[in-house]
Amino acid sequence: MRYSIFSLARNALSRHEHWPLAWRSPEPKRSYEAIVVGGGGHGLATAYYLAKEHEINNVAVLEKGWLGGGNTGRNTTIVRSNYHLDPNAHFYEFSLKLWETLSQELNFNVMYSARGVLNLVHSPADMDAAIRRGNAMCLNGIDAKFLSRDQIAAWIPELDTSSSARFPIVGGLLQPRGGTVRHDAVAWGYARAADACGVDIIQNCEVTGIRLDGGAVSGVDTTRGFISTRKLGIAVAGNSSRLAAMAGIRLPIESHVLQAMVSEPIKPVLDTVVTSGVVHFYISQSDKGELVMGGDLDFYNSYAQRGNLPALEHVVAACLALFPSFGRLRQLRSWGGIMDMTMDGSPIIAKLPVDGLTMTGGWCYGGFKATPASGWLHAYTMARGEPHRLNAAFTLERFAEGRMIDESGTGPKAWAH
Amino acid sequence: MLLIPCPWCGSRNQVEFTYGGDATLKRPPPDAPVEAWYEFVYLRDNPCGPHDELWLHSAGCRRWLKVRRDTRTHDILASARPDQALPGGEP
Amino acid sequence: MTQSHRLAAGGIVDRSRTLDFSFDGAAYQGHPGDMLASALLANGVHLVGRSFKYHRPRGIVTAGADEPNALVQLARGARTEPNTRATQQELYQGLAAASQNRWPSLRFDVGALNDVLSPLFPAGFYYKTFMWPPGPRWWLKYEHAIRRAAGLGHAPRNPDPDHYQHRHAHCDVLVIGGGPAGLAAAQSAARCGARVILCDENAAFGGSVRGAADAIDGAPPASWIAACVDQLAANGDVTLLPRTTAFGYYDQNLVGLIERVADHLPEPPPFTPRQRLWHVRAGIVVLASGALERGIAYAGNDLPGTMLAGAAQAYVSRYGVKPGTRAVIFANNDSAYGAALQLHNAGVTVAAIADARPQAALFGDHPQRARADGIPILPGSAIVRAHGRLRVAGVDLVSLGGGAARRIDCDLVCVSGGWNPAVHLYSQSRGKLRYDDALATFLPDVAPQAIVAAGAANGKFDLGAILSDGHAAGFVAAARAGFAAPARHAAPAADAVSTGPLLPLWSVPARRGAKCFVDWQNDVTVADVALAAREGYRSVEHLKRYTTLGMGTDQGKTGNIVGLALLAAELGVAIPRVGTTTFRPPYTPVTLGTLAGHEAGADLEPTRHSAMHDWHVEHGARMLNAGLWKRPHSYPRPGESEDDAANREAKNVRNRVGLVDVSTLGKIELQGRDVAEFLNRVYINRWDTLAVGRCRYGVMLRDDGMVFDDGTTSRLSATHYLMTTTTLNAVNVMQHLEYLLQVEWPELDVFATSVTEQWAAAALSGPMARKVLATVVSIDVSNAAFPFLAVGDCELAAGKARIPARLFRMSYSGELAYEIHVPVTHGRAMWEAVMAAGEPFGIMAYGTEAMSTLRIEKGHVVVGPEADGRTTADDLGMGKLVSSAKSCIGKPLLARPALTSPDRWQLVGLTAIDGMIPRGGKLVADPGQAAPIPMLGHVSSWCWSPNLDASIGLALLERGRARHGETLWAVSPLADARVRVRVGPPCFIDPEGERLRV
Amino acid sequence: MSEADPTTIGSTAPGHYGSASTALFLREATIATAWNVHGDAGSASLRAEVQRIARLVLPMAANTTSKGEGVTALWLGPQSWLLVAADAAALGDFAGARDAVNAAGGALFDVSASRIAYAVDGAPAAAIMAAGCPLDFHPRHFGAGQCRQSLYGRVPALFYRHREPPDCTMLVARSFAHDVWRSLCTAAAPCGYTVRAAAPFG
Ligand SMILES: Cc1cc2nc3c(=O)[nH]c(=O)nc-3n(C[C@H](O)[C@H](O)[C@H](O)COP(=O)(O)OP(=O)(O)OC[C@H]3O[C@@H](n4cnc5c(N)ncnc54)[C@H](O)[C@@H]3O)c2cc1C
Ligand SMILES: NC(=O)c1ccc[n+]([C@@H]2O[C@H](COP(=O)([O-])OP(=O)(O)OC[C@H]3O[C@@H](n4cnc5c(N)ncnc54)[C@H](O)[C@@H]3O)[C@@H](O)[C@H]2O)c1
Ligand SMILES: Cc1cc2nc3c(=O)[nH]c(=O)nc-3n(C[C@H](O)[C@H](O)[C@H](O)COP(=O)(O)O)c2cc1C
Ligand SMILES: [Zn+2]
Repeated sequence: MRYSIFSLARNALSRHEHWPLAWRSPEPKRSYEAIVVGGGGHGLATAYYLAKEHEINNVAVLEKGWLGGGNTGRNTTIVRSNYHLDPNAHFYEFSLKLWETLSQELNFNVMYSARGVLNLVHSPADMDAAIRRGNAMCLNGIDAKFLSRDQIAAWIPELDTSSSARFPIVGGLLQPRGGTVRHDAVAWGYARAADACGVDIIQNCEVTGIRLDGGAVSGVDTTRGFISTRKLGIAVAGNSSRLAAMAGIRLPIESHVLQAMVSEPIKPVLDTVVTSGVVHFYISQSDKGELVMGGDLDFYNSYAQRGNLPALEHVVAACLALFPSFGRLRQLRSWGGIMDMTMDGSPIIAKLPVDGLTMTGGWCYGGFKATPASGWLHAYTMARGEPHRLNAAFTLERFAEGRMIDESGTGPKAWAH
Repeated sequence: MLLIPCPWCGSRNQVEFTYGGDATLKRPPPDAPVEAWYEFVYLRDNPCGPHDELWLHSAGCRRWLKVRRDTRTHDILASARPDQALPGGEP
Repeated sequence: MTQSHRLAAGGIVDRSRTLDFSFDGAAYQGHPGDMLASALLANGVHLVGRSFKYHRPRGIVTAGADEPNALVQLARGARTEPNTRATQQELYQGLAAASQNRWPSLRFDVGALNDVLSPLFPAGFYYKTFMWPPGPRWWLKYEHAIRRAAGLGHAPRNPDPDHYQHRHAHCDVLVIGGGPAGLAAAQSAARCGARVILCDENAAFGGSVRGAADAIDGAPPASWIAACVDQLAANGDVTLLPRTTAFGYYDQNLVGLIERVADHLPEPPPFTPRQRLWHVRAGIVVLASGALERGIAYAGNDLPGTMLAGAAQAYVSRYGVKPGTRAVIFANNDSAYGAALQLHNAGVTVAAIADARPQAALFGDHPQRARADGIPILPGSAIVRAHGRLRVAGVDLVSLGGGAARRIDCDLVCVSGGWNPAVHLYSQSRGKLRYDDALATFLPDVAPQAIVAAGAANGKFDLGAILSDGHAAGFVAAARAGFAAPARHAAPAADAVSTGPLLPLWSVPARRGAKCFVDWQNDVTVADVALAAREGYRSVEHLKRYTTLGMGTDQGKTGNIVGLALLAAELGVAIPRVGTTTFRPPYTPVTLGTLAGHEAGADLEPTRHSAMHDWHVEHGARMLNAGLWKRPHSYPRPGESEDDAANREAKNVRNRVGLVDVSTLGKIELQGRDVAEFLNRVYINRWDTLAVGRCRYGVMLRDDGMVFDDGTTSRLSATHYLMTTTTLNAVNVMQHLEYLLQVEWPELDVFATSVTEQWAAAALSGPMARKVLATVVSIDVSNAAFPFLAVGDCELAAGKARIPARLFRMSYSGELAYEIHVPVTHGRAMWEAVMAAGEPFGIMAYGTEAMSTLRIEKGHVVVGPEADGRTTADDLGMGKLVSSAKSCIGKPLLARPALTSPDRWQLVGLTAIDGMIPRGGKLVADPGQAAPIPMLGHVSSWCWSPNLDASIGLALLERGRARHGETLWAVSPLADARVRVRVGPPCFIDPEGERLRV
Repeated sequence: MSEADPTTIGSTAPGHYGSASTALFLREATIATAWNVHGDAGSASLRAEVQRIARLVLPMAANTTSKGEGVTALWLGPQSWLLVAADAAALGDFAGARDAVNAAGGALFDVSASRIAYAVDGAPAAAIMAAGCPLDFHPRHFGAGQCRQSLYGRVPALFYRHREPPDCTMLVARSFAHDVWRSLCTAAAPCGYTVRAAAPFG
């Protein structure tokens, strides 16, 4: 049943008792042409584009828990393509273009809200870097604007734009097309669309081993038995290292916990996404009214999906330094997610050194916005056995070759990106 | 909030420390092949479970220490000086 | 106005004093000891808000932290605050509150149209619509309207006038909850000699027995509580924290508490923080947080006048308030009979107790007493529907066995679906829960951290059992913290009460389309749960996210378990199979101000000041951040722009002499036999050849071969060296060196310590520098005696004083220059002495901006713009420094193919041919192409050179060194600027370095 | 007035600040010389050399101190101690001492100007410390003659108890002094405090 205002009205008459399942919950088959591990946005998108773009419909997505329960379901929902380095810029811009039409493509409202992403700039040196990045964006055909402090003060009066601030705001780089997307809707929308293409989405099915046959993938062991396949795609975010290890591969990745939180819901106070690299903070207001915010990692390897107070307190302190009027608002809930931090801060969307094995991962803080492009390119790479132009740079081998894509220039310290 | 047992100062709050990552990495000799250096600099076991890691007691005695911590639970299982083995050897 | 529903006696309110307050503009009165909610009820006010989605009228449901509906906006000027729970806000004189999420008024709310249209708004409706017409612009328009309808209260618009504090604390035993269980636990733990912290979210200890009629140790609870609290307060090792909520349980038993220091007052007293965040590191935690009552879903169960039975009881016993005049009780367990009796005794007509259980289950003491008191009891029956518009007017009762509904008029409905232990913090501690069939709830089971649950939080609901459970938990906790129990003390005792079993009941079937609420705040109904299950959102986490069940400010304290039980029924599985959603901090919402504490506003990070800071400020410097430091950007004179000032300062250095504060550079002293070897390993260049009394420039790489940091190192004695680092990397370099010395090369005999804080430093540069210096220092500074790169100790004359100083002959500006280091305590005296000595020579202080201009003119790279973490030493033109005679950190990986490619971006100098090089410009061959335009490089640093009268810059450019002489475009689309630039070598002035060697 | 007046709270001038009660006293404790000794704690020659220079025995146990004539030695780490003297005469010439310590296999760094010391005394002292520092100041855990390094707010700090609690001295890097003093004063203001004139360390 297509979703629309008409189907909604029709179903209202029958008290919504006839809505079909958004996706089936099939028993796993013994074999699939392709298997994607991970029922997050990236895995589900991979499966969807395998079916949609490459006519590979005999696909299973194996998810150890409930679909969308990983980072897809716990991120701060910011989408943007305001990158400096070419490979990132082209990749994320491709993703942003896919977001623009995704609700229609999936027939599921993912609420891409192009409300703008404003990066605050706090010093002359910061300004140089921001303008350089903005210029790179423009030359790459991506929208960017530089706002003066006065323009920002007029637009977002809640921001402390005074010069007495600890890190005074001197301007900001705005990407007008940046914004937010409803996180859960992305998982559900892709799941429903993939399911409609015949993809089997199998929840509560953990991959516990990868079987190889003569250097090539032959299948996976799962908590629901062995399933054979010759094309295996890994899309498990914070668990990338564990899956790769099942095929004997070590990755340039560490798993770290990143916390986020929401305030109690309030009437609209903030109409755009505001971020600051200097105080390590980002914030937006959800459609339900909560302020959704986050900042830095907790800075230690973790698979625990829970963090500690110091990191949270610092996020809040940064929030109040920028928005002094938010002090009387309350934090409603905080949580953590496991980030797959790479050694250069950029992802790996590539074939791995085992035939039939690919991965999309290494997302660090920023993989939600990559979801459509990652799925699209991962599907391409799985189907064709070779990368597309847009993910050609995101190889695993780039580190050995010295072709790091190090946007922040931090170097091989995973948690510092 | 982690409570980290410094082998010298005693148990102290996480905020006194700076993280230093995987403690099991072995720095190759300078003339080792570039592959060995690539592995040392970039590749990580990234275990889900006990993880031997380095911390600097940066606001304390300014010594680096080894900590074995379970990355699933954040339980701290042991700590040691960098030149000492953690109890039970390598994980 | 009289308090129409205030009882003449009873409760813990102080009737001798009245407090005035207002709600939605109407004036009312209450008493000290009241919560806003009890004071409203005392005035007969039930309707206090509108629900989130359907804007349905809502009343006060609970008497505590679990309140889903009674959320108000406290209006106190800049102290306004949204979403305050009226059930937990203490009344104070002049309190002004307003209802939320309604327009134009609470009684008539246009938003209630949503309720009429609700068939169109089932759970998750927004995922199914608003997709037409295509394109992001349309959703922005829909969203605009949706956002305005959503949200509850309003954010303050002015900066928060209050301040907040943090406090660290340590204890052997932390007791959370000061009810009978918590008090008993604190008492027994304290008796063992343990350090105890006892916190309770309420202003007074006693929990649910505050104002109760039961007897403890033969006396009214109030006297037992008072004695207990007195005894604890007298113990120096006990900290009592009333008005303090334990909100989060973190690793290694760190529990976050929030103390509401001043929220019961109109505003905080002078100097007092409004709230305080406690970081408590507890040996062991006793969780005595009590239990929260749950509702039962039936049609119209959200009408104002509907309450949880325990809440109604609390309003009578604790606050002396009659929440209604004619009540119907609906229950599936004995506890509601306590409420019925209390209401009855207070003069409320209890029209009926509809008990879902059969007659045979009603043998408990309380049902018997109710029957004896003549309260009508209807076994095996339930409310199917409530009537009323803004307040409940009556209910329809049915026999669960079948039969017609019977209407009973009432203005109060008290519901009890059973009790859920407040296991939130137990679960946050990673404790596992188990489902108890008899109580139909989740109970604490096993916990990996040191935590024990006691009392109602542990599933004990009988006062006697609660007291002995708490008492025992206190001993157990003290013992686990290493404190032996003294001679056994008897637990406080209460009369045993016999109770009948509970009959699980989650909802009462309703006629199609009637709304039976599971989550009052987020308007989640029984039908929504069924819809989610039908559409495949079958994990309890999907249910939560699809319907928003439990995502409100109450986090589903009353409704979650009902929702998951209903889901279990839909799926035909047992409740434990469905499980709970994840409990997360905070237990109740915590103000952002408190989380930030002192680190607010300008105190976000500490600020570092150099010894000369005040001088700079006094002399008109514009100060800028450099890491945590403040540094002078320039010293504009009256009427002068900052740029003009910097140009003047830079020019003065080249022509005369200038002084710049370089105290912020990192300084690390190294001593030991192996320092030279160590330096050889950390720097790309050689150090074994550095003589005593000399210094040298060095570059450090990261392990991946990229430039990490640069600076000079001086040899002060045979075994003593001083290294300088960049300001921003000072901490990182120190950690790096300590790591290498302690972890990688412990065999090296090198000791390192940071002396950044020891030395104030100034660089004196310009052709007149020597002349100036000669007048203040005690040593011969002639070129022969103190040549380029010499280092030496001397004395510096500052007035009559002689300051010990260390002199370095090095130059960053490219001019004849010296660095003067003196102990920080003499920094300002040194600075003033040099400025005075320089006056006849035209000295000027210069800031970082002029310093930057000078170094760009010289082509010196900086960590950040040029050494941006992606550049090798060779990229920066320093490849020759990499010694072939030795290895060093980072060298092995330089051999990777991409790092030796001829296509790398290399450092070049740029000179504008026409116009000004744009800030942040990119280098392109042809700016006229259509995007994407290939970028050949970028401007890394740029300035107007007052000495060359030209716009110049440094750049990283693909194959840059091979392009000297070429013309390219530097473009800034953001600034709509493009300018032709000539590529050349990076050094613009005195490439041979003659000026600095004179 | 509900706000701490920023111009007075944080002032270093002697006087009373904050609420009316007078239970807490703050002052600067002046330091003339501070030397940081590094070296192998097991080395007899190093210990002997330090004894000769400072006329005290280096404390070997973690978090402890020792006292000589006018000099206090604070344990900073397994290879690091701080010698502090309020009077410049108590410790002699630096370069000579450094050479001697170097010869004994250790290191000696002059950090005399690096830190500023604040003495906090009075019943609420522990609470004022706990406003910024995660250490446990309970007398059972932090007694007289002990020292510990930790943080005050975000600033590294060295805490030392010359005498029985509540007395406590806190040493912080000079560049942070302004900030730390202000946060100490802010924490102290609710209970009221008296700033006293600077007096020598010890
Ligand atoms: C707090 C936070 C804030 C963030 N903010 C942003 C943001 O604002 N913008 C942005 O772009 N990005 C953000 N991110 C990053 C972003 O959320 C992630 O990069 C992205 O969602 C990753 O999607 P995914 O599909 O790869 O991973 P997930 O959604 O995590 O999906 C991976 C799935 O794999 C499953 N899985 C793991 N192991 C196995 C196994 N052995 N067998 C079967 N299944 C397995 C997991 O259960 C999980 O469901 C944030 C992340 C966090 C945690
Ligand atoms: N008859 C029944 O079925 C039934 C059910 C539940 C409770 N009760 C009654 O409740 C009482 C239970 O005694 P108890 O001591 O276990 O619980 P309690 O409810 O008396 O005390 C718990 C206290 O902890 C506080 N609290 C809860 N969470 C907190 C937090 N996170 N931080 C700070 N404070 C917090 C509560 O406000 C309360 O004051 C008994 O009087 C019992 O008769 C009866
Ligand atoms: C964008 C966004 C908005 C959220 N809004 C709410 C909210 O309004 N209420 C709430 O209780 N939780 C909210 N959450 C948090 C979730 O309840 C949940 O904590 C998070 O998805 C992580 O899952 P977990 O806590 O079950 O591990 C939100 C999460 C995200 C990512
Ligand atoms: Zn230590």
